[in-house]
Amino acid sequence: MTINATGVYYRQLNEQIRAAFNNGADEVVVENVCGHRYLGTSLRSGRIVINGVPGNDLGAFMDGAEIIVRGNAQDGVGNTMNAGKIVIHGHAGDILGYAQRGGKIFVQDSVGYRAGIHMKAYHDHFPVVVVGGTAQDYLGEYMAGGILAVLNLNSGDQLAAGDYIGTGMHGGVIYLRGTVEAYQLGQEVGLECLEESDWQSLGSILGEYCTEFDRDPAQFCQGDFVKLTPRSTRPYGRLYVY
Amino acid sequence: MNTPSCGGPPGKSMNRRDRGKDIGGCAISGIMAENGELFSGELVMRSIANMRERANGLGGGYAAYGIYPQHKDHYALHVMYESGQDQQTTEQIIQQNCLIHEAEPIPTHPLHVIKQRPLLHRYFVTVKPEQLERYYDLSEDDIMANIVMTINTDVSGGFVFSSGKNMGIFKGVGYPEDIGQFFRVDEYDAYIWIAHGRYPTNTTGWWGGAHPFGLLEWSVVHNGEISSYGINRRYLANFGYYCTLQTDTEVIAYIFDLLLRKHDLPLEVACMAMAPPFWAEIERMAPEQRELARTIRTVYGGALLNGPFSVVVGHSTGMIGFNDRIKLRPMVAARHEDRLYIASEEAAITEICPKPDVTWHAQGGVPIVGKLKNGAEDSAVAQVAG
Amino acid sequence: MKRIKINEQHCIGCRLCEIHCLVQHSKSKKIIKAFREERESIVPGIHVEESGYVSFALQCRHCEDAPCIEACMTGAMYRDPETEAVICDQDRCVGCWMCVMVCPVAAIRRGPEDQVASKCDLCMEAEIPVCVVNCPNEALVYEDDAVR
Amino acid sequence: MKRHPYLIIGNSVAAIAGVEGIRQVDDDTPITILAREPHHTYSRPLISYWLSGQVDDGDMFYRPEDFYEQNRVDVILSQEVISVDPQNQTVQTADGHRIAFDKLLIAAGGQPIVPPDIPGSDADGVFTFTTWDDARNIRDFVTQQGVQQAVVVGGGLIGLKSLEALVELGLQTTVVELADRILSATFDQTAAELAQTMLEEAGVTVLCNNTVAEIATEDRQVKEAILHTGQHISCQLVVFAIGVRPNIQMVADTSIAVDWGILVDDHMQTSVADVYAAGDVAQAPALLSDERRCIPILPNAYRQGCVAGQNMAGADQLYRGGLVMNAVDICGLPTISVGMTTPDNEDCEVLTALDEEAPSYKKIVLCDEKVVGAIFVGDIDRAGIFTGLIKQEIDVASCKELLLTEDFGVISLPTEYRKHLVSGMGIEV
Amino acid sequence: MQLRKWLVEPEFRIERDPEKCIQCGVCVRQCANDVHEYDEEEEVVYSDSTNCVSCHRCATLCPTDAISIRPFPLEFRPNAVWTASTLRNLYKQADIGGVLLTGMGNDQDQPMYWDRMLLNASQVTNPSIDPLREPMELLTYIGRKPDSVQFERIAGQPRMTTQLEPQLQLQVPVMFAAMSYGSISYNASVALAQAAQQVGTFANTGEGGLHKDLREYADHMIVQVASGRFGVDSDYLNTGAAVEIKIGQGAKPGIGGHLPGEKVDAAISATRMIPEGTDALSPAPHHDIYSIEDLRQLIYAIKEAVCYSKPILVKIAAVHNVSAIASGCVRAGADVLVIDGYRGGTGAAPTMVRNNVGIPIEFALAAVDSRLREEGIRHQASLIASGGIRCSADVAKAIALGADAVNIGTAALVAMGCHLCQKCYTGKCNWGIATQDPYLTKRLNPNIATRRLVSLLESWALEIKELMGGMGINAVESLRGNREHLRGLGLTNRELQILGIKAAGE
Repeated sequence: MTINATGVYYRQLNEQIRAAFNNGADEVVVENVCGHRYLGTSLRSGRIVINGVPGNDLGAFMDGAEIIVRGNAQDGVGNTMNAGKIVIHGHAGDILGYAQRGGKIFVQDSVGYRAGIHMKAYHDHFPVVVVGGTAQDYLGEYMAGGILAVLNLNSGDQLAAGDYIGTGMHGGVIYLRGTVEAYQLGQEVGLECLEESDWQSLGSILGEYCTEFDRDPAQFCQGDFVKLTPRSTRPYGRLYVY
Repeated sequence: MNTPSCGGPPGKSMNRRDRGKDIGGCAISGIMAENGELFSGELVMRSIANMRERANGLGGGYAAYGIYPQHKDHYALHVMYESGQDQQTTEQIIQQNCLIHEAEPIPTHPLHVIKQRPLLHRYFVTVKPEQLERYYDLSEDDIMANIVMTINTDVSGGFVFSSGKNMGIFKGVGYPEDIGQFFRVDEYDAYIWIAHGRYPTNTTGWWGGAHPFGLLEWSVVHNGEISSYGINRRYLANFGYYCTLQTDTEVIAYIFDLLLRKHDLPLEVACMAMAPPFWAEIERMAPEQRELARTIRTVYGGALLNGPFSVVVGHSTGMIGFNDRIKLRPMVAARHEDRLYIASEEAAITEICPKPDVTWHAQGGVPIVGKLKNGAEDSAVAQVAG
Repeated sequence: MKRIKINEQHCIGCRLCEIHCLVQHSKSKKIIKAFREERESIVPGIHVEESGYVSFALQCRHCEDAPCIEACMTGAMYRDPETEAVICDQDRCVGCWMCVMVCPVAAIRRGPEDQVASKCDLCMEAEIPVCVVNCPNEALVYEDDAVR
Repeated sequence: MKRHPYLIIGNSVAAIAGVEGIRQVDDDTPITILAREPHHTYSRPLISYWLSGQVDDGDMFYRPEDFYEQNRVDVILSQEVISVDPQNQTVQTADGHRIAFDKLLIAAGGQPIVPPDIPGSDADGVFTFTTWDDARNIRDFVTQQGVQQAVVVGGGLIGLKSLEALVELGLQTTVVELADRILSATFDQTAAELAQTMLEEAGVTVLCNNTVAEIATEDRQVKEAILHTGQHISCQLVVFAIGVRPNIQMVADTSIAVDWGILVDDHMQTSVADVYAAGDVAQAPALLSDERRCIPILPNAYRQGCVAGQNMAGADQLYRGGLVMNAVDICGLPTISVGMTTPDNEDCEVLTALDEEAPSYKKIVLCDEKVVGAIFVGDIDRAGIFTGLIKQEIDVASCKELLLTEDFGVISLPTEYRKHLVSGMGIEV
Repeated sequence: MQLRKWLVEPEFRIERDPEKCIQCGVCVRQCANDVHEYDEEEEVVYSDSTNCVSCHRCATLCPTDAISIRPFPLEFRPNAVWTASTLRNLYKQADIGGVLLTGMGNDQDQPMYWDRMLLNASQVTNPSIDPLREPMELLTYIGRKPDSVQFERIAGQPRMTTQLEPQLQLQVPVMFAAMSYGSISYNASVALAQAAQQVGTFANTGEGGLHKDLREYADHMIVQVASGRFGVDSDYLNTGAAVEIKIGQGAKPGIGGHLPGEKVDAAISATRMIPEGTDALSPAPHHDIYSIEDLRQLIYAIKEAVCYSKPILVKIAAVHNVSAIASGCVRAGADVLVIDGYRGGTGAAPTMVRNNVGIPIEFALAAVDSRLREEGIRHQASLIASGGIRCSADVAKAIALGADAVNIGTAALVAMGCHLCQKCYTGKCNWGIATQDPYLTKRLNPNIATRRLVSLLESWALEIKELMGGMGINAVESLRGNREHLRGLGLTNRELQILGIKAAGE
């Protein structure tokens, strides 16, 4: 079913979307979205196709649904998301995937600051974020689990991510395509080459990315990527006097 | 206008600075003709005089509704001044904001037991059209209330003690029957009369602090003390009411004004806000009533009047007798034909109405309501005109 | 009947129950004296079992079909008709250890100098057994088994 | 003829348990006991303690003096039943009375075995050791004849307890055991050796793989025992303690089925309705075995009697099966053996711990991760736990390595079992 | 390996009365710091005071009262500037390096303003009310209130059209402060939840998630969302009675929380939804809140997630311009504002922060209440005061200053047995409260702890009723914000002014 968001406040829009799914819809297409916040909050199932620019906290606490954005997204995509999938055919703003515990977020182009901050995995929850373009500073801060991949596809010589990558990181893994300078890394992160097992898990994620955005997976090769992992699961274990 | 209407210099009667909250015991009496029939203040004077033991000569007063039919569309401002200077300042404020249709000293009768009286004047006014335009978001009542607040807050020696239409408050330091004589209350005819004899305990009493307390059409006489005064006052401040008199009676009038005029609550609901049922009672109510009571209590906690009190509240179309919810102060009511009587003691009613149709003791938190019958107000006016 | 319920998850292994049981069954009933002079001659009717952080204080369960009563050849082991507690009359016990053999929780011990059986008597002389009274964490609760 | 609603033959543990079982269900219907012996109910196992003087007359009684009155039992002493007529529901006594019953409990116990083919076995000074009267006779004989030496035939439980009493009386004693060790029915070689050492330290001569072939007499008085091997042992007293045979003559040739003892089902009822049997006379279902067995030990007798009594009074109580077990204090060395202690089954696993100094010996027999037997010598404090494990057939795989440790206890057991025991109020055994 | 701490003398000394000690070993078994030791050869208990934290566990359980604990008698040369604690801290840091850590609330000798405010009582003119005889109402609804209640008149009959926004009903205006499962033991969490349910108030999960076994108490639990978002998912938000966004904490304003990995066992891991053994890092800022409108964004994200069915609390630390912040929070949509004063407790805080950052709750509360009233938005959010509420008089004073209710943390812990040894962060709480060690957590029987918490709240309720009765007030709403019933003692004019109260005698 289709909902026209023009002139509808986000609270009512969200009510309409929830009602549509409660009434058995599998997919809701929302037209003319322009800054409507919290779309898909807490949703467990169904698929929302958004035409336009959704507002902040898209898919917050989302728990299994799927969101396709045909356009760019703003800040806070997938805030504390638990499960599901968000695909953005464009770029996204800051704090994408904050405290994301599960599900996948695919961004065709670039993302802003603090993407993947506090991402964490638990049991069968395993969050994945793939950014097609570049990420700005503070990528993967306090990251505690999951996979963050930045593919640096559109930017020529630019570095895949900004500074302070992985500060406070104590779990999970970040894959960056291209080079990383030492000064870019937070103290708690170690830089490595990919092993075969890495390439396998990254490969399937890249495959999914390519399917979503109609790209050629053959353009990626293992040697183009570097891997960032935490040096310790207890980054601040020795900070205090007892 | 600069001279007091009777002998003796105005003095400390107006000094209200640095006073604590007034605390006192009192006598109250109210009579209403629900058919709008006007009757002389002599009746209520006799009633209140019957309860002389309850007063100590430090305050008495009356409110009367229907006394200014010729000015029934004008606010009747009763103002007391400490000095001519105060009068000037005050009148400036009034003139800035109002059209003064008539101004005069309040007629009084010299009485040697009445001492240290202030200058007493009355003005019949309406708010200037340009002010109404300027404050388009406020009603005339709101603007008038603000003017009264301004005078009472900003002018240390000027005090508006009555500001309703077609009604007036007369009060001062003395026994109520003396105050009545002083203000020549027996010469006025009204359809509601409310009287008060005061027994303040911790202040010597001042003219403005006597009861009834009034704001716009509201007048309140009160026996007891409001323990919740501190929060009632702060609650009212949220809505632009600033209590200047440090008397708990003041908050009662404001709360009535807020709940009935501004929030447009039904009278019973407003009384419920001020003296709500206990939570345990609320639990036992039918669902709809319970939801109402719960909501009112939850929202209007700041309006709950706590502590021992009995009040009689007058307004243009009625009179309300009202007790705290555990009935710590006395109140008796009676009806005879179209008249409703409310008093602290039954004798104060039988004094003036020996054989009422029915007499009853008030129930805590349950208002006793007198209402003008349909068309009665017009008939009251018509009587005078006739 | 009123029995002592053992809450394993609340036992903190302090052994105050053993200490107070010993005192209660001493002659002096004074803790310091009992420990100084009688410690060797008293076998408490309650024993704390410990394994890692798990512990509990175990005493006679006063079973309904008490196997120790059935196995006792002298009649020393009997059920008190009033309290329904299983009591060992040490004057009649000859130390055959049949009761030890059949007690599934090993709550009966060879008593002082290994002569006669010794076990919990639910502190017949006290209103509430002292182990219960002195358990700081209510790991032992004295309650009617109707509560069960 | 007066009919007796509940008639019990016998006056020992099974009979008393029968009374107590009936009374758990039925408060007032009268009960009648027919007892062969002249005594108020007394404890048979106490006779060795009585003989040694450890227990005096007053402490021999199994139940308080007012037991019969309290339980409304009509007890008829010195009245031996010689036959039971299940068809007519009557019993016949030795002095010719016929007594009718509604429900009958046969708790007639057993008869000590005296080999008839041993010359001299009818001499003065030859005794068995099962009743108080046996003990009295021995004591009188010892006192009157100034007995110095005694031979006990049989190194089983009764033999050893009689030995101990005789040693207490100051006699020089010898025990002759046919098997290769004493207590062979329940002890393995190691345990038996520890026990034998204790006996020997107490002055007892232990002769195994041997038996008395003849009792030499003089004036019908015992002079010496002549063993199979030809050895002569001078003695004035011989006690036969080679076993007990159930008293089943009274039901011979009736419809009541018998084997070694009277066969009963798991309600302790014989093959004839309303006729029950319990105690040493009964051959009842047994734990760890598919066959019914006579296990003549006190705890079984009590349980059987109690179950029989409850069922006679209308309850539906199950007898879960007897278990071979024994607690014996051998000259100050406490021992306990339970269940299958010397397995013939290849699949059984045996855990042992031996400390000869202490002395202390523990043996646990496991079959399919369940305990089926155990021996404790010296340190017996926790033996009861194993009895429970055997009865409840608990899988102990999770705590197997703890079974023999010093601090093994209820806490070492599987949590579920522990919860049942510890958090539950009482334990059904 | 623990190295010998040079220059650090013991803080306490164990004194064992040899006349009384029966060598029973209870103290040995009760000390998680290995202070007492039983020497089997000599059959004697020895004590080594070095590690004693003066938690009193051994002394409390000693059956003969043979143990007493005193401050170590060796004193530094008196010096008002370089005090003993200053010197000890210096030695410790010189030894090991790192940030000084402490547990529980600020213990510095700074003025207690509660103690400098006095409550009123009625005499004659306004009678006291007898709380034993007359109804005395403490019931409090927490949540956003409308300006007024609306009615429509159908055929002259008024019918209420206002529907209240979600409220929390408190039988006693005292809630349990946020204490996470992880910082406190499971048993302590259970006790708080059970007590809240029994009394009719609320416990608070803190940022540690909601243990699955605590879901049965969820209608008396407030679930917290902090920057780490531990255990936060849609279910969690929808399970609690209300959701609290933690912005700050009085004990350590501007500082986050670290639950060390060694405390993250299986159950905590499941509750927080993080892998076992990893640090649970919860930095001070929410990374999606860098301005007040971001707070609004999160508040409404949560309101959307719970379909506007639950009140949203915002908890802030009492800091210098708290009233402006509070106003912002209320305008951002907070239905309840929790203000945590600088005496608030914590499991672990940097000592310097705890002792030097923030302001007393008394001032913060007074300022916020006044500010919100000035702005006419006081009714839009309920105010909860927390941080060092020690007794029912503190509660009554807080309410009179303007709080709707208070939160108690330390007082609740003390009710459960805490002896304020301030070593929560070591995980060796001998009272089984601030620990995850299964040997120690057993020491807190949740049923006992529940009973004690219930008793505490019930006795406070009685006392508050007594105090109210004395003031001639029989409903708590008449005490709330009623500063007429407070007078200051020994306060400067400026302090009186901020507190909005008169001086005693006025």
